[in-house]
Amino acid sequence: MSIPSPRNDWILMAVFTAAVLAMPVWLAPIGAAYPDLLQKFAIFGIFAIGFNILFGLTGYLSFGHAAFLGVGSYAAVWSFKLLTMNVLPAVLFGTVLAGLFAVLIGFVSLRRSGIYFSILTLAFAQMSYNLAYSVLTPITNGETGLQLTLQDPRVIDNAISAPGEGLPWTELFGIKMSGYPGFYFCAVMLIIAFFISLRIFRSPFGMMLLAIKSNQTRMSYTGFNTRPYLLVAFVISGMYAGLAGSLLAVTDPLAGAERMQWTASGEVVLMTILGGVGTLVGPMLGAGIIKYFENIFSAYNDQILHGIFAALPDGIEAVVVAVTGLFVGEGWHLTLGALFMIIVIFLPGGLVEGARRIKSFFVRRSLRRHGIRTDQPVTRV
Amino acid sequence: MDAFLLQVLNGLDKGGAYALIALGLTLVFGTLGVVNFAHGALFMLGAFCAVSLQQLLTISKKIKDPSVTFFDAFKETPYMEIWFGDAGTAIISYSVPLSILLAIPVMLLVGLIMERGLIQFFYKRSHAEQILVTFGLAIVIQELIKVAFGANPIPQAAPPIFAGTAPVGHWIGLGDAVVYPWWRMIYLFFSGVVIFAVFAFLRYTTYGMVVRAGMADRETVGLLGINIQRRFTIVFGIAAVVAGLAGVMYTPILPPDYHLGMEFLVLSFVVVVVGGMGSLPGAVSAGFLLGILQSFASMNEVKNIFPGIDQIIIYLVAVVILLVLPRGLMGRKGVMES
Amino acid sequence: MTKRDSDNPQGFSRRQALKLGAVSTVAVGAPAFFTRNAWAENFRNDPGNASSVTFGFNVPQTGPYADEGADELRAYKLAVKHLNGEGDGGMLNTMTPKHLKGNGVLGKKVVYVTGDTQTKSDAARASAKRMMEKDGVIMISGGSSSGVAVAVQGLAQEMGVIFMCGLTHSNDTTGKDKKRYGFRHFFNAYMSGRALGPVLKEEYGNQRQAYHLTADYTWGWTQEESIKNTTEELGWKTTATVRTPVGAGDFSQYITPVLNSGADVLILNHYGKDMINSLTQAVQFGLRDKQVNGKNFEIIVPLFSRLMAQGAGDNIKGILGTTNWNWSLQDDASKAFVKSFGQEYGAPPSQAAQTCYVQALLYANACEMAGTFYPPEVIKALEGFKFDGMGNGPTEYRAADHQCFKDVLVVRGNENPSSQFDLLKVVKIVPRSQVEYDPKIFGGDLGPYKV
Amino acid sequence: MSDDAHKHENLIEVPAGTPTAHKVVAQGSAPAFFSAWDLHAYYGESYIVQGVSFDIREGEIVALLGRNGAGKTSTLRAIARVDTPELRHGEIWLDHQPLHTMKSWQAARLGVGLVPEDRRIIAGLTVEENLKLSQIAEPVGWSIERIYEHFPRLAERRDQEAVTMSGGEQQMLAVARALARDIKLLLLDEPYEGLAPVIVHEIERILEGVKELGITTVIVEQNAIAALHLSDRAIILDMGEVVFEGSAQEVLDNADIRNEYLAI
Repeated sequence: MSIPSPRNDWILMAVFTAAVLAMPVWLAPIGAAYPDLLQKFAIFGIFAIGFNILFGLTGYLSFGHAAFLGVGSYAAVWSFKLLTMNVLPAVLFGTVLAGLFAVLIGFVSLRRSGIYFSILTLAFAQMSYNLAYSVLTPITNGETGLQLTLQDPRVIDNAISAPGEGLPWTELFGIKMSGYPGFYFCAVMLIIAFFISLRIFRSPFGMMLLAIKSNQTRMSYTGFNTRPYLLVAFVISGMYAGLAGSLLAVTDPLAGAERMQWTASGEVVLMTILGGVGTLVGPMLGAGIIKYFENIFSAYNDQILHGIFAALPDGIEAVVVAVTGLFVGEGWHLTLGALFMIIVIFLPGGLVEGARRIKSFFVRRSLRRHGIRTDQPVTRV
Repeated sequence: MDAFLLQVLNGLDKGGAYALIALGLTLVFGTLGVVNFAHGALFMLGAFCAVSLQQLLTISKKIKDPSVTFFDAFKETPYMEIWFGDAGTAIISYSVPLSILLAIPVMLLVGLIMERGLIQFFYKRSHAEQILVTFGLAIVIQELIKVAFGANPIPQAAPPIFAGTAPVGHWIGLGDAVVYPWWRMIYLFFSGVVIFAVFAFLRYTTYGMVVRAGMADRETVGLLGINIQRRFTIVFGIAAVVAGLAGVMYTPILPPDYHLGMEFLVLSFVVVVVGGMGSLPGAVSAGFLLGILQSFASMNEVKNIFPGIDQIIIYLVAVVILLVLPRGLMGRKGVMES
Repeated sequence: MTKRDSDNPQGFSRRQALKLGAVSTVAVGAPAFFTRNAWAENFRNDPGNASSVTFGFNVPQTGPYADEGADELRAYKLAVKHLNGEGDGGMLNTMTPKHLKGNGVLGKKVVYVTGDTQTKSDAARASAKRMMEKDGVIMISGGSSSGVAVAVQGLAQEMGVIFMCGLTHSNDTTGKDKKRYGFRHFFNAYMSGRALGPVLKEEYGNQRQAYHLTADYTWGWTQEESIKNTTEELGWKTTATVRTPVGAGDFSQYITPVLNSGADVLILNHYGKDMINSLTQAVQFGLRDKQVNGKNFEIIVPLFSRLMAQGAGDNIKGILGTTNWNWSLQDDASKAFVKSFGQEYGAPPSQAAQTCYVQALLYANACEMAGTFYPPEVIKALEGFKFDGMGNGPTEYRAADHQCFKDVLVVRGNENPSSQFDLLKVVKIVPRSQVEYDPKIFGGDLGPYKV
Repeated sequence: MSDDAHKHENLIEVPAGTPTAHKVVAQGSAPAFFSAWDLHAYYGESYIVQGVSFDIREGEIVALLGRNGAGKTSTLRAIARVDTPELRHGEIWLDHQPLHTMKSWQAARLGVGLVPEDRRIIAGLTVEENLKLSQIAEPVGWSIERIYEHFPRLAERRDQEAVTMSGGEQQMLAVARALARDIKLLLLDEPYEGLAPVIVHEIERILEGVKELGITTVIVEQNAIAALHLSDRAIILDMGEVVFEGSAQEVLDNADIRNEYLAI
C-alpha cells in the first residue's frame, strides 16, 4: 500500500469517475446494466459512502441512518408536489432537511457512545418509521407511500406553463430524470460525493475523527471536546443519506415509510462492512453487491435455471436445478446470509481487504521472482 | 381498575418474554463479549422444536377425500391416535410442553456447535464484524427453516387443560370480570422459573460463581488456573437453551414462522441495552419495565391523548432512559462504549 | 479500520490505462444507449417482430407473504402454459367471450420473468423496473398487499406498462389511487362490507356492539370504514375502533380492553400474520366462550384467505369473513381451474392464485381483442369488458375505475373439515348487484391513455 | 483463523531483536529453574518488551526494577501468559516446562502465580468466594483454614464483598489467593502501590513471611528500596531491555546505578 499523496488521490478520482461513468458498459455482461439498477448502485453508493464517513472515521455505528434516507425522499417528493418537477430544488431540500434532522438526532444521540449510541439512533429511526407508517399519514401517505398526483399544486411549474395530461416527470431543465439520464445525474452526484468523502478522509478534520476513534478517552482527558467534531461527521453523513434519499425520489418519485425501517438502516451497515469499513471504495462495492443480489439473484427462476443447465443430462440437470434453486429466486436471502458469513470469516476488513490480499500476493510473487525478500510485513498506512 | 390490572398482567407477560430473550443475549455478551445477532434465530429454532415434535407426533394415516379428484386431499388421523387411542390424543395435545424435553438437548447442541464452530473465532474481532457474521448466520438459519417448513405460520395449540382463561379476578376478590388466559399465566410462571433458575445457578453453584467471576474479570480467573473459555462455551449453550425454551413456550401465543427471530431481534437488543450491557438483573428489569409500559401505552385512554404512542413507546422509553442513565438501568462503566 | 484505499504507483498506472480505455469506449457508446430507445419504438417494450412476448410476475418471494407469493407464481406459470396451448387449458376452456387461441398471444409465445417484491413498495418498484428496463416485459402482474399494488400501479402509469394487480383489497387501489394502466380483478374492502352485511344481520341480529381492532395503515382504515358503515346501517353500534401497529406480534394489550368494553362482536381488520396472531390470541382470551348482553360473543374477520386460515389453525372454525374465490366452488370454470392446478401442483389453488391466473388470461385476451400490444388499445379492450366462466360468475371490468364487479363469497371457517384443504365453507354467494357502488365515492383519477 | 503464534514447534529463526517477527522462536532449553530468553512483547503495535532475558534459581527472590514504562509489568504479564501483551518472540521455561507455549490458565496450573498490580480482586464475590475461586483448579496450596489463620483480617471479613475492603486488605487477599494455590513461581506486581505507609509495613511483614516459605519470586516495585530489602538479586529494565543484573545489595550500595536507572 502506498502512502496517500495528492497525485495518487487524483488518479484514484480519475479511475473512480471512469469506472462509474462506464458502468453501463462493464456491468452489461453480468446483466446489471439497466437504468434502474445502475441508479440504485449510484444512490446506495452515496448512502454507504456517507455512512462510512461516520462509521469508518469515528467508529460510531449508527443503526438509524435510514431515517435520513426517508426524510430526504419525503422532502424531495414534497418539493415535486408543491414547487416544481425540477430535481435541483428537490435534491437541495432533501439534503438540507436530512441534515437538519441529523443535527437534532445527532445532538441527542452523541451524548452516548458505543452500543448506547447505536440503540439511540435505532430508536429514533424506528420512531420515525412507525410514525410515518401510520400517524403521520397526512404527510407521508403511510403504507402506500407519498406519490405525485394530478391535483398537486406545483406552484412554480404551473406558473410557467399549463399542466399537461397525466403525471409530470421529474426533470433537469427539460431532461427527463428517469432511465439513463437519471443514472448519469446520480452518477455525477456519486462522483461529487466520493470526491468530498476523499477530501474529508485526507483533511485535518478527517485525521481528527480518526484520532477520536482510536482514543476517545485520552482525547477527553486532555480536555478536548470531541462532540462538535462527531456532530459534524454525523450531520455530513446524514446529509449524504438525505441526498441518496432525494435521488431515490428523483429517479422514481415515490417515498415509502419502509425506507426508514431498521432493516434499511441495517442494510447500509452491511454494505459498508461487506465492502470494507473505513476504506474509500469499499462501501460503494458493498452497496453494489447487495443491490445486485436483491435485483438479479432474486429474479432467477426455474425457467432460467433450466435454460442455464440445459446442457447437462436430464437427471443431473434436475438435481443441479433443485440445488441451485435453493440459493436463487426465493432463496436469494440464503445466498446473501452465506455471503455475509463467508466474507466476514475469511476476509475481515471486507472486499477491499480481500482485493488488497490478492494484490499483495501477486506483488510478493513478482518481487520474489526478482529476488527481493518479502518476509518483512508490508507497512500499512 | 379491571382494565388496569389486566394491563399489568399483559405487561408482566410480555415482560417475561422480553426478559427471557434478553437474558440469554446478555449472558452471551457478559461472558463472551460477543454481540449475537443470531440470538433471535435461536428463539425461533426453539419454537420450531415444538413444531417438529408436533409434526412428528401427528404423523398421520391419510384417508383420501373421495370428493376431491384432481389432487390428493386427505382427512388425517394421527397414528398416535390410532395406536394409543385417547392416550395418543392426550400426548399430542401436550406436544408443546413435551417439546421442552426435545428443545433442551437440541438447543444445547446447537449452542455448543455455534460457539465452537463460529463464535469462538470472533472474540477478538470488532463488534461490527460480530454483528455481520451472526446476522448472516441468522439469515441462513431462518432461510433453511423456511425451506423446511414454509413461510406460513404453523399453529401450535396449548394443552386443553390450559385452554380458556383463569379467573384471576375471582382469586383476588375483584369479581369474575377479570380473567386471563391460562397459557399466558403459565408463560409468566415459566419465565419466572427460568429467570430464577438462571440466577440461582449463577448465585448458588460453584460453576455459577466461576462464571460470574469470569464475567467480572476474565483475565484474573485465567490466572487462577481456570479454563474460563470452556465454561463460557457451556454458558453459550445454556443461553441457547433459555432462548429455545422461551421460543417453545411462546408458540401457543404466537404461531411460529421462520421470520419469528427477526421480529424479536431489535426489541431484545433494545431491552438489553436499556437494562445495561452485560447486566443480567438489568436485562430482566428492563424486559418487565418495557413490557408494562408498552401495555399501558396501548390503552385507549392513553392513545386518545397521544396518538401512536403505543407504536413508539419502547423506543421513546429507551431514549429517555439512556439519556438519563448513561449505561442503562444497571450497566457497568466502559462496557461497549467504544 | 484506518487503512487508506490507495495502491502502489505501478499497479495504478496499469489500471489507469485500462480504465481510460473504458472511458473512451463509453464516451462514444453512452449517448446511443439512451437515444436508441427513444425512436426505435412507439411504446415501451414493443415485441415487434419477436417470436415471443414477455410477462413480468412480481410476487413476494421473501418475507411474511412468501407462501402466498409462491402460490401466485404457480398460478402464473400455469396461465402461461395454458396461453401457449400446453396442458389441459384450464379456464381457457370455460372463458366467455374468448378471443384467445391457445397459441400464445397474437401468435407470439408467452415467456415470463419473475421478481421479488419483498412486500415492500421500494423493492417491488425496483423489481418492476428491472422487468421493464432490462427484461422488456409488456405487462406486469402480481403483488400481495395494497401498498405494493398502489406503488407498482403508479410506476406502471409512468412507464406505460400495464399492471394487472394481484391480491390487493384496499379501496384505494381502484379508488383514490386508481390508474389508467392498473387493473384489479380482486374485490375490495367496500365489497367485503356490503357482502357481509346481510349475513351478519341474519346470523347475529341487528342489536350488536362492535369493537374494531384495525391494522394501523391505509388498508386497515378503509376496511374499518367500510365494515363500520355496513354494520351501523344494520343498526349495530360501534363501541370502539382501535388501531394496532402492523406486525405487533402480541396483541394482548389491545384485546384485554375488549373483555369489559360491553362489546359483543370483535371485528379484526387485520390481514396475514397480524390476523393469525390477533385471532389466535383473541380466542385464547376466551372471547368466543363469552356471553355479553345475553348474546354469544362473536369474532369477525372481514378478509379471509385459506393460507391464513391454515396459520390460525382451529381458531378459525366458525368465524365469518369474505373471500374472492374458493376452490370448493362447483361451477365449471372453478372446477376446470382447480383440476389443472391440482394436477400440476398436488394442491388446490388459493384465492390469490385464482386472481393472478385470471388476470394473466384477461390481459392476454384483451391483447387479442385489441389486435395489438399497444397499451392504450389493450386498456380500451379491458375497460368495460364483460366476461364469464372465470370462477366468479358474470364479471365486468368497470371502465370508470378498472375494478372488477362480480359476486362475493361470504365464508365461514369450517367446523368439520373433510381434508387438510377444506378450511373455508361458503356460506353465501352475494350477488354482484349488492356490492356495486358509484365510482365517485372514492374519487381518484385514472389519468391518460397515452404516456 | 487460528493464531499460530503460540505453537511451540521450532520455527524459522529470526535475528534477535527483529521487531517484526511474529513467531515465537525456540532455541534449545534452559538449565535454570526459571528462565526467560529474549522476550519480545507487544500491546497491539506498541513494542514494549524488547528482548528481555534472565534466569532465576529455585527459591531465589528477584527484584525487577526500572522507571515507569520500562516494561516491568509487561514482562511479568508475559511470563504469566495473559493475552496482553502479546509475546511474539522468546521462550520462558519454568521447571523444564515451556511456559511460552501455554495460555495463562495452563501456566497457572503449572505453578505460576501472578499477584497483579491493581490486585484484581473480583467484584461481586465475597472474600471467601475469591479464595475458593483460586482453589478450583489444581494444584491447590494452603487450605482456606490455614489462610484464615495467617490472615485473621480476612477471616473476619470472609462474607463481605471483597472489593469493598480497604486497599491493604485487598492486597492481603491477593497474596492469600496466590498462596491458596500450590505455586512454584510467585510474580508480585507493585504490592505496595497505593497503600498508606502503615499498611505498606503490614504487607511487608506478610511478604517477609512468604519469603520464609522459600517460593521463587519475582517482585516488581516502584519502591525499589523496599523491594531490594526483600530480594536476593536485582534486575533493572530500561526501555524494554535489561540494563543491569546483580545482587540486591549491589544496587542498594551503588548510588550511581540507582541514580541512572531508578532515579532515586
